[in-house]
Amino acid sequence: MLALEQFRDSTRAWLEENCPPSMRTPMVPEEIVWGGRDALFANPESKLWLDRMADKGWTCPTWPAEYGGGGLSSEEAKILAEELGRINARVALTSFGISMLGPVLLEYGTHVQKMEHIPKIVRGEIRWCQGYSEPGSGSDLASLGTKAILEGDEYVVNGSKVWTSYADKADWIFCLVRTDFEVPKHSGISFLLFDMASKGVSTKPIQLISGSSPFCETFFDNVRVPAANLMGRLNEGWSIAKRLLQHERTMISGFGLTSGQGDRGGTTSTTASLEGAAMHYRGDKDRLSDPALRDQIAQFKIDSEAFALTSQRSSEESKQGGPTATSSMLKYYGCELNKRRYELLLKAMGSQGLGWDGDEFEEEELQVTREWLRSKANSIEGGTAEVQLNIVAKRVLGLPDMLSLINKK
Amino acid sequence: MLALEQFRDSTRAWLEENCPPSMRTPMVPEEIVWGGRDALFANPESKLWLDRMADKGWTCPTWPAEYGGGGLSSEEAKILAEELGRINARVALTSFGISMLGPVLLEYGTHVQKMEHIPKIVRGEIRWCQGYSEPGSGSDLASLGTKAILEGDEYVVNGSKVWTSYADKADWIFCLVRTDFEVPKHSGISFLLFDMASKGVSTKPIQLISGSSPFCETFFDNVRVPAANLMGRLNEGWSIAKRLLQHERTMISGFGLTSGQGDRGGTTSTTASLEGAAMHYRGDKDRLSDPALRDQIAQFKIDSEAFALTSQRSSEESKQGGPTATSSMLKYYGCELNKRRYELLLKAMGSQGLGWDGDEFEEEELQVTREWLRSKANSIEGGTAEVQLNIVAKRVLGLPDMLSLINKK
Amino acid sequence: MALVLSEDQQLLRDSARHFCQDNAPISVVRRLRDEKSELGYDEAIWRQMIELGWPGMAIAEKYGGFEFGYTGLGLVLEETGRTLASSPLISSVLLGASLLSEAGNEEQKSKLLPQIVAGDLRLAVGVDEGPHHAPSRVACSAVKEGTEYILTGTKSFILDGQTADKLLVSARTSGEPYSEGGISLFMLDANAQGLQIQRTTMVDSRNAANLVMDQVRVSEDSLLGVEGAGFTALDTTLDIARIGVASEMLGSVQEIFQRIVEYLKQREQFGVQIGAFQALQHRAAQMYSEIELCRSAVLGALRCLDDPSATAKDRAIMASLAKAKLSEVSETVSNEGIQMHGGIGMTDEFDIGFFLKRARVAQQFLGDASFHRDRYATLHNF
Amino acid sequence: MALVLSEDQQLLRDSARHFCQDNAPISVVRRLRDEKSELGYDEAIWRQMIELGWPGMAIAEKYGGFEFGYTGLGLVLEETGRTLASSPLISSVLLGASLLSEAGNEEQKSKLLPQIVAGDLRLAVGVDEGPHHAPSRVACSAVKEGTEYILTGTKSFILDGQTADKLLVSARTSGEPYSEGGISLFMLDANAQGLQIQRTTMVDSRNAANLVMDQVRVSEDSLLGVEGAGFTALDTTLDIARIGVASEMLGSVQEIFQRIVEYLKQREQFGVQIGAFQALQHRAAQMYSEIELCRSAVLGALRCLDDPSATAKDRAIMASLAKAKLSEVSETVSNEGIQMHGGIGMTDEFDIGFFLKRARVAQQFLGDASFHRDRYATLHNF
Repeated sequence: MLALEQFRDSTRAWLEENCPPSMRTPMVPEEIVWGGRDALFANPESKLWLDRMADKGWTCPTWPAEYGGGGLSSEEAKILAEELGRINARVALTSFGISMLGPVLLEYGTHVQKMEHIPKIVRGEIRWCQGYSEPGSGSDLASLGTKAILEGDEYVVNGSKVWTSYADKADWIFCLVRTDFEVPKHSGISFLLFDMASKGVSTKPIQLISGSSPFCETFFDNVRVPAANLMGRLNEGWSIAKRLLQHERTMISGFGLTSGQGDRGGTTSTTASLEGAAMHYRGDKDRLSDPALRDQIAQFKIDSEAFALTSQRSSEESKQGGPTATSSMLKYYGCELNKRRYELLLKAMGSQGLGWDGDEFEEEELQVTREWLRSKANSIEGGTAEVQLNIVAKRVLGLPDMLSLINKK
Repeated sequence: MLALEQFRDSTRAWLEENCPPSMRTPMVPEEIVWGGRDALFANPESKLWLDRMADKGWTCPTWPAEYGGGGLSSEEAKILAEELGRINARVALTSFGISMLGPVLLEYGTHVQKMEHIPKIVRGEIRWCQGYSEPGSGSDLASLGTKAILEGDEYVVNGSKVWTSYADKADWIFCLVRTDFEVPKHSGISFLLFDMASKGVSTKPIQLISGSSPFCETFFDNVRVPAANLMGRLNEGWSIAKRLLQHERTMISGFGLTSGQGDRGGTTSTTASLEGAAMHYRGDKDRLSDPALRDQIAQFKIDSEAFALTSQRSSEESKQGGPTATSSMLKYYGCELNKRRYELLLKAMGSQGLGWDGDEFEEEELQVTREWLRSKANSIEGGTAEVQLNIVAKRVLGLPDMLSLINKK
Repeated sequence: MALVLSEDQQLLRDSARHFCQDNAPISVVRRLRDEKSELGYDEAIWRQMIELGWPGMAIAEKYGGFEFGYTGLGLVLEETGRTLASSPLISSVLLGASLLSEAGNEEQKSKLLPQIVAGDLRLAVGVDEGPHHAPSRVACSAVKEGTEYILTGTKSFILDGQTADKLLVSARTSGEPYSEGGISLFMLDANAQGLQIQRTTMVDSRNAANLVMDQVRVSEDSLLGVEGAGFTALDTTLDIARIGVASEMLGSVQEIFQRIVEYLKQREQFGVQIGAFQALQHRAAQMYSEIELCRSAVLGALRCLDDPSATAKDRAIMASLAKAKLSEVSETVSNEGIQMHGGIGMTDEFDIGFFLKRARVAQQFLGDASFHRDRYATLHNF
Repeated sequence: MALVLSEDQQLLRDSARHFCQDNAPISVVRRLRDEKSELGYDEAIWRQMIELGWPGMAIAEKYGGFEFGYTGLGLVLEETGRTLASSPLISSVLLGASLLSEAGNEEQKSKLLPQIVAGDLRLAVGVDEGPHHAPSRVACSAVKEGTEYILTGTKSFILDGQTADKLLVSARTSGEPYSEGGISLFMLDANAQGLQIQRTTMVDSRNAANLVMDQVRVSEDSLLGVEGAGFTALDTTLDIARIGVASEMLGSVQEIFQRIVEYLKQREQFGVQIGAFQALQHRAAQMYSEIELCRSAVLGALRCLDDPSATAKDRAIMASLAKAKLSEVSETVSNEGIQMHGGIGMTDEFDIGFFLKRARVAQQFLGDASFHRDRYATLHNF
């Protein structure tokens, strides 16, 4: 324990000295640091902060120091997180390389691949995107058709991906491709890494019902990828893909959590809490005057609070090694909560929650409309609500699978 | 039209003369006339009324006069119903022979069978019960195992039935039996009529969660049935069974309808309407003081009224020969409404709606508890809610059937 | 009161359906939105609707109308809901002409109603003064001075408020906000002095406006009906409009559902059509049931409007029933429209999002489900 | 505040589970019902519970208890909920002992609490006076006369009211019904003159009573706490009891769900296990999710009771949260318990109906979901 206390002291001292003042203020969306070759730093202190954290490997505290990570034990990482929290330090680097690719790269990649990619992820030098979904594949991810055919020491990739977040801003892609066409669909998939600057790669942003979005369609037209960029074994990419999805699911179920307290980002605005908005837009003072809405908001807040407690319990149980409520349940419920939240917010705001543009609405009101529309995707992306319920039914409750039952006959 | 007006006049005059005074008062449960060999008449005028109606065949107004029915056209039957309604005349005879067996017997029976059974149904001389469900068969009715094996000119019946309403009071049974064991399950079923007084028939009443019930288990131990009692063709009983189920479904969906007006049988008691009960048990005068319950009751009444309009529309459309909302949808929704009604009634009544026995509750309150429990079966009997939704999905919406899709592959 | 359509009514509905599909498909809404149309509807299509006689559907013959009843107008609105065809039918006819009919004197009616039928006059009606529907919450004041009234206050969420020739508004000549007595109805020229009309851009891309009246002077001829006794006519008008909007919502809900069912049959996942998955089947069957109830509720409400023996309270009950039910089901079905289409449903390129956007505005307009359940309960004395 | 159980707590839960399964299975409830037991619980089983120390679980050591906290008591109650084991734990311990602890003076506590721990004294608490929970709606009056109080009025729905040795009741010494001030707490002997106790037979077969006080005289020593200031202690006690009842409901809900899942795996229809049907799978998965939330809500609420830094308001919020959530989910799950078992679930021979019957009584007891959502909103200032 002494060593840990020393670590805490030295960390605190280092942060005191190295975390720039503006990095101790709440994050604003424009200043989120995504890194990459063309990284933009709206605030110069963001770059300073990233570089200092990256020098220590603390953008990825528990990753091996050998590859540029922090090399911290989980106890040390916890202390680091606490100390960062103590001074409200901003996240130095937001990246799919850290949250999605890194963990599986460390597990499945070769030493050479790790040496090449991990340090750049840690330092935010390369920005990654995910090439999973394809037009028409939907929940049946394994039905993908993007082909990679080996010609000499290169794969030639043809096909297209969809829902590629920030594909137009990413430097590299981790991509599921079909490398065997004769076997059952899950068996012929491989996991390929390649440069988005390669000849034959193009992207097109997707407009959503809520307006512009980070999502793209991505097209591969005879893209040539070195064979050494295959990660894991040939035709065994599906198990890597599934592992990576678990990370994504855990990330997305956070949606519900932030809605847990009924807050939209902790602002003090009129739309920050449901009950506040409902009272504001009705001119109520002490008590919400629409009793049916009041009951619905109370029910929502009860569910949100119970959900937040469940997330906490699940994380504590998993630390204890005991049984955990699955990530699928959290993903399902969290997303449903967030959608409910926005429907209630619309009811709270009346016609002021239905603006699209123009001066007759506050900026904040217009944002609610867009967020409401955007929330509809929560139960589709990262595995639909239906898929999560299937997983709970089969994996948690042990109910039989109709398709395989029938096949058994 | 003149003939119809004459019919109305003569009917009115006949009713005026022949409907006894006590038969023009609201029915009380103890005086419902079920007929049968051991028919009981708590009120002697009930017998008089039955006999007079049966003499004219008006217990079954549209059935052929040849078999003792009224032989009326549908226009005449409508007038009869109107005139009966005008004086609030009681139903002279309640019988599964009329509501279930009769229609299919007229369609599928031989002349000899009709001559034997229909007049006794019309006159209420024989009381029928239905032998369909078996222990374990549930929604998969065709999985039945009661066997009928031909020996000489008799079938020997072995097996058991369950949920046989009033089996302990019935004289005859119409019964689904398996007569071929080698073919797919729907194909080997026959429709058999036999006397419940036959040797080897025994019954045992079923206690429900709501208390005693008309349902029985019925056992057949080497029951010998004349081969002539087969109705329809051998091994083709399933189509008769299905036709009969349609009649049953239409009857049961009426549950929702009676709940449509929020009334329990048109009484003027405190529990007759949801809002009345809710206000009474809270001591409210002008306005229900629990606003969340008020909203739920309003929602229920809106749904009930819309459902009643839908039943009306469906019946008008079917008369017009146009497309009709199916009986499955009405059965499903009506039963769900009735269950909702009782849950709301419990909320309205608080602890006074949870009595089981004793002087601390009004008779009427105790009855609510039992009816609430009984309502839980609405979505199970006569085809479960799940089966009705399956039927809507496949027959009305034309969605594919998973089992047959897979088999096609 | 029969709940089946007559042959004439069926013919009307079929012709309205073909017209909307052929001439006013959803691509028109998309174009209007992308062009940031000021009108919020297509003038040429509206002219065609006028030629088809739609504005005069429920107006008496002596005012140039066709007396085809509100059932006829409702059927037309239902079909516009299927393709989200916007037009002044709701603002100018359902609200404007109805309010004139209910509250106006003979002179006002015989002068103006024929113009509406002919498409020469567009009205808009201003009722609410805040983000939630509350027709008795009138703070706008009208003070009499000689032969004029001076109007001051604001109105919000006025459908087609910016493009109307005349505006009908409620204002208080006496009483406190929320009291039904003391509300009077006035007709203003769109270009009256002191009147500011500000267009809002809402999520459904239709035209709605906020209005500021700063000492607007109107002559006493502009009063509709009796001073201080305007609420009854207003509320009856609102009931007519609520039922009409419910008709439009019914069309949208049916269209979304039809698209869902088609998609369930066509889309394959895991080697089978997704419509074979029982969880989706049951959700679809439940929506089907609810939509059947919606159809009956709307038809029952329209019949009630056309039933001369129905009382104002009967109409009020049916209006709140229909608007509450449709608002509730519209929310469920429009959300399922996205969810069951999956990712593609979220893209702007696909049409289903337009239905979602219109659904919420229609839900709120003239009272949401919660408002109408409360009103329904009050009308039933509980 | 950790949301995982300590090793001691897990051991306690496991031993309580085994005890209930082995000694107090559902067949006991059936027997008590069929025998029309006056007690409503089994005396021998209750004696065993006393030996296990359950009544003293949350009582301070100096009063003979074991200071294992409310979390411990909650775990025990949860297990009794799995087999519907009835006992005076709720009436005498959760309500009675807590009210003594909260409101009693040192003398009352040191005399009576040890008797409760030892099983020598059984208390019951009378709060409500009508069919709906409303602890501030006190019309019962207590008038001081010399060194005595004279109590007049009625109380209803008193759990184990007929078999208790002493009754604790709220009565008004001043103020109007619904005002929290002026409520005082009294302890009456069960055989006090003027006291009529009438057992009710409710659907869950437990013992509950109505009480009529006709000029019941008690000495001023029988007052708990300060005259007119009893509501705070009463409300805190009710919060403890609400959380305890929610724990019991949690046990029942989990048991029903477990039986459902087992049945789905075992029962075959149309040639496959019915658990393979996706519509049932999704309903089961949704129930699973809700039950996970229930588990967290109850555990969070129990922790809050045991947390010395928690305020009365914190407890009130957690109590209303837990009772509202459990009441809601209990209704859904108990209904699904019948529906998913089909016809057999409707028979009295099968056990699932007992859970349904107990569920509704527990839902109503000390406030239903609607009551607690209203309270939760008020506690959050909206």
